[in-house]
Amino acid sequence: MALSREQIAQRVAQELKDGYYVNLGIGIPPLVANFIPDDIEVMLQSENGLLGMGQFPTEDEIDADLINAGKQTVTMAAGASIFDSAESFAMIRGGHVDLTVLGAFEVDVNGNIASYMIPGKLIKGMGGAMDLVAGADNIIVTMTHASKHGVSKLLSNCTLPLTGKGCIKKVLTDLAFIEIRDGKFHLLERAPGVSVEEIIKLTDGELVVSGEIAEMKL
Amino acid sequence: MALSREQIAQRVAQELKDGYYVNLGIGIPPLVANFIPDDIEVMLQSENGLLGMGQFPTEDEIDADLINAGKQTVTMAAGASIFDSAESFAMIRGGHVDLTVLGAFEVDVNGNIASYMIPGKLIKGMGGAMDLVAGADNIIVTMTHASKHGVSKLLSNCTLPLTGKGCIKKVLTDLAFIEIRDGKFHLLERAPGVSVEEIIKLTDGELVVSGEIAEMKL
Amino acid sequence: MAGFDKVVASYAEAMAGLTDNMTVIAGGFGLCGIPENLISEIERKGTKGLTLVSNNCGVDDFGLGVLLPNRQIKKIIASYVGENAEFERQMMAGELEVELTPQGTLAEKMRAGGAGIPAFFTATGVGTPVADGKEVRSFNGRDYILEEAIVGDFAIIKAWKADRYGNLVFRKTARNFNPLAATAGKITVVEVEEIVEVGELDPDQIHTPGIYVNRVIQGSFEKRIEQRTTRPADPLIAKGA
Amino acid sequence: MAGFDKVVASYAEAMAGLTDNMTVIAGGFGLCGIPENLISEIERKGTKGLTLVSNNCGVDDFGLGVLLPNRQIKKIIASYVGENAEFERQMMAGELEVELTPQGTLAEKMRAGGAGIPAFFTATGVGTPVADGKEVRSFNGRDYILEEAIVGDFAIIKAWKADRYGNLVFRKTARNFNPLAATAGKITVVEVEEIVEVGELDPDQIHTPGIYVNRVIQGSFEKRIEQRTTRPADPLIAKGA
Repeated sequence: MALSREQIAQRVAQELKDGYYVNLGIGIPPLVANFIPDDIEVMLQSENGLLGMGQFPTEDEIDADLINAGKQTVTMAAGASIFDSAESFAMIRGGHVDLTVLGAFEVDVNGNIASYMIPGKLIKGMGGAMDLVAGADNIIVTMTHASKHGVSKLLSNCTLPLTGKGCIKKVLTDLAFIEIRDGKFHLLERAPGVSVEEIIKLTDGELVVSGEIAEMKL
Repeated sequence: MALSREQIAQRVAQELKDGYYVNLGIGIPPLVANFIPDDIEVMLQSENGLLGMGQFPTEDEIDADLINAGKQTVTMAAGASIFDSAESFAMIRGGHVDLTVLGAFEVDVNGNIASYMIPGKLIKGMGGAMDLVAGADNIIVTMTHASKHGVSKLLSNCTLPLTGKGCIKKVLTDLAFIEIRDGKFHLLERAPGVSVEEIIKLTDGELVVSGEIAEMKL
Repeated sequence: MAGFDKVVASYAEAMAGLTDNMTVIAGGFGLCGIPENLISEIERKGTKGLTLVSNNCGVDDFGLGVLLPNRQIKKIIASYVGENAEFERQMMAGELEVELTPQGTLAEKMRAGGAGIPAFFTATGVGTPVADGKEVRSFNGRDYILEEAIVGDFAIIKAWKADRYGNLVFRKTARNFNPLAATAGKITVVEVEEIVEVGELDPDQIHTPGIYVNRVIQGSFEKRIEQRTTRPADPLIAKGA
Repeated sequence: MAGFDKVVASYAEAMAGLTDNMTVIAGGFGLCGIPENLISEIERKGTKGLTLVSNNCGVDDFGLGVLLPNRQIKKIIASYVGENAEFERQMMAGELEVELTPQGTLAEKMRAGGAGIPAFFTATGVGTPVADGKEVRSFNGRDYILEEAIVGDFAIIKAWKADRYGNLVFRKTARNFNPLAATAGKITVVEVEEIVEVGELDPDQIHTPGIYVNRVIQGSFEKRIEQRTTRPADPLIAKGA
């Protein structure tokens, strides 16, 4: 069965390593924070100028001056630091963030990503996404594998305006964990109960299935 | 008679205006701080990262962590701020400093300045001088008009490697206050007791003497 | 002797000199750390044809959004917009020019504007619509695009505390774009929650030195919250307890 | 679980991995805010062929100058050098390569290196020997030269306080190049006067966030003064009294 949003976040969390500085985008990615393994420490970077994002505040703790990049009220974890937007993107652009997790509308076999604009429909802007995909070496895209109508979001070529070119290497969908390499998708894991055939059917770009594909462990 | 170093500083101080942020180089320029008129306020910027440089410390106040760009121990004035070197030169390069006073080996009629290197002899480096002359709109160069041997330092063309090109408009020497404009030196004032003829004799580049030249008031 | 005293008494005085068709850079991220009252003063003045540079454009009735109904904004340079209906209407109708700029590039453009850096290269936006018409150059085997600095006729800033010299301290994530915008205005106007005595701010802890600031005014702020997210107060529910 | 604990116990551990021919960026201005003991450790290790990036090169027996007698430095990128005899001798003899870089450009090159900006334009140095071989381009009618970023294999930093996560606070003008150098090292090593508990540093007042820092060590410092300038202690002599 396809993974829930929480399960996607749960699987992403397995990619976290002790001492990682991580930027979580909006949508599914923030849920990753709920599944950080107990035996590791991770610091969350929020591109509006906070390193060491904590949990949501209690009603009493709410502070209008303390929000995350999703404009949600948050708290600071111990050891947090605050900085301006140029410093924040110096961190991001300079490659100091160890892992970035963000959503997308489409990715393709060349590692291109489209996530910020649907011409004529959705023109809200890229926010920090273009900087994040250009600056990070280690990015995981989280998305549904296909639209409700069964149209694949893993393409030969992105059809929407790009957020970044050739920068995505890992995609975690509700059906599969996929690596992008040599101009192809490579199936690494499948969601529990989801068949390789189903994934092939819903993947538009070339998909390499090599040997036995294990189910994800959640 | 030629101005003393103190008198040069005294005359420069007359160019200060209330509310000016000023960077004083090494050599004669720091002496300007001793002649700030009582009825105006000026803040001194030191390019190693201090805005609001105060007077020298007493023995008890000496702090190895608090120096100026000449590496002298200093204090902070009220309202001072500390910043890193990139921020300091953002101020300088961005044109936020109102007046820069610095020394030179040579200036020429095109506003070129040579102040940092005598090939084969003195190769200590430009420090912040190149940034200061490129960043400031309002610069006063202080220097002796000629060498001990009577060789002019106000030239048609600088002979030494340049610190900056076309950026100097005002020069105060021990003999004269000179403006650089339209590819010529223009004599504005002469030192008390110094004749126009003397100044002409010791000025190598074209010097315009228009009408009566007043003596400086010190 | 005025010296370095930058405190002004009224919002009219704070925004004096702002005229039609100027470029205004505004601090703030979403509704956090925005110069609420300086924006209101622009609304009151009715200045038109403005080019606004700001990460966002407020919401319908708050923040920069209040400048939309009277069509005061000609163009906006921002990274994320459209949190309000009037904005989308004007944009779709072609009444409002929108230049979408990646957030990090926007921040760097402001910093560059203040720091006398006319242009810089960045990998952000390579191969995307943002790169259209821009020079692409390779350094160490990777492609970068050339982005130019932004300078504003005015910069409008919200800080937490200021002294009369214009030294500023920001609070938590209300800092965001404010220190950068402060450097990039020909005239930089700051509104603050509190004006303290000169000497009260620790020189080591001043975020924006007064050299960048032209006017300071003390205001009171609504500080509207966009996404009020909370957790239960019961500490037993907190993770690990 | 090491987590974010960056404190190391020895200087040998602090500089582990430094090998011949690496590039090292050092904080400090003159002898102020220099990583004294990290420099001594490099001297002790005897690492050779180093390219050093630092505003200055110390004096004969202190600061980076101690790396000269054993010819550990192949090249230095600095704005102001030659405060010591051995430096001048090696430079004049062509044994030491010196790349003079304007101070502001040097600071910006470090910042750019840390911030993923491969190159930027500046008016500093136009028409001077610094511009030799560099692209000149006009923006808004003024000429600028293109300068490239600097990244170091190591950055060696002196801060005042750190917590175990590597968050740093600097003191007075000992800040100078340190925060910039800290961003530009592949491995950034910081020595501090005091290590405080995590949470003790106010998040609003951290100068360098720990994300830039790999190792932290507590040291003791001589803090030599280059120009000991004083005024008489008698307050009656002070101006205006």
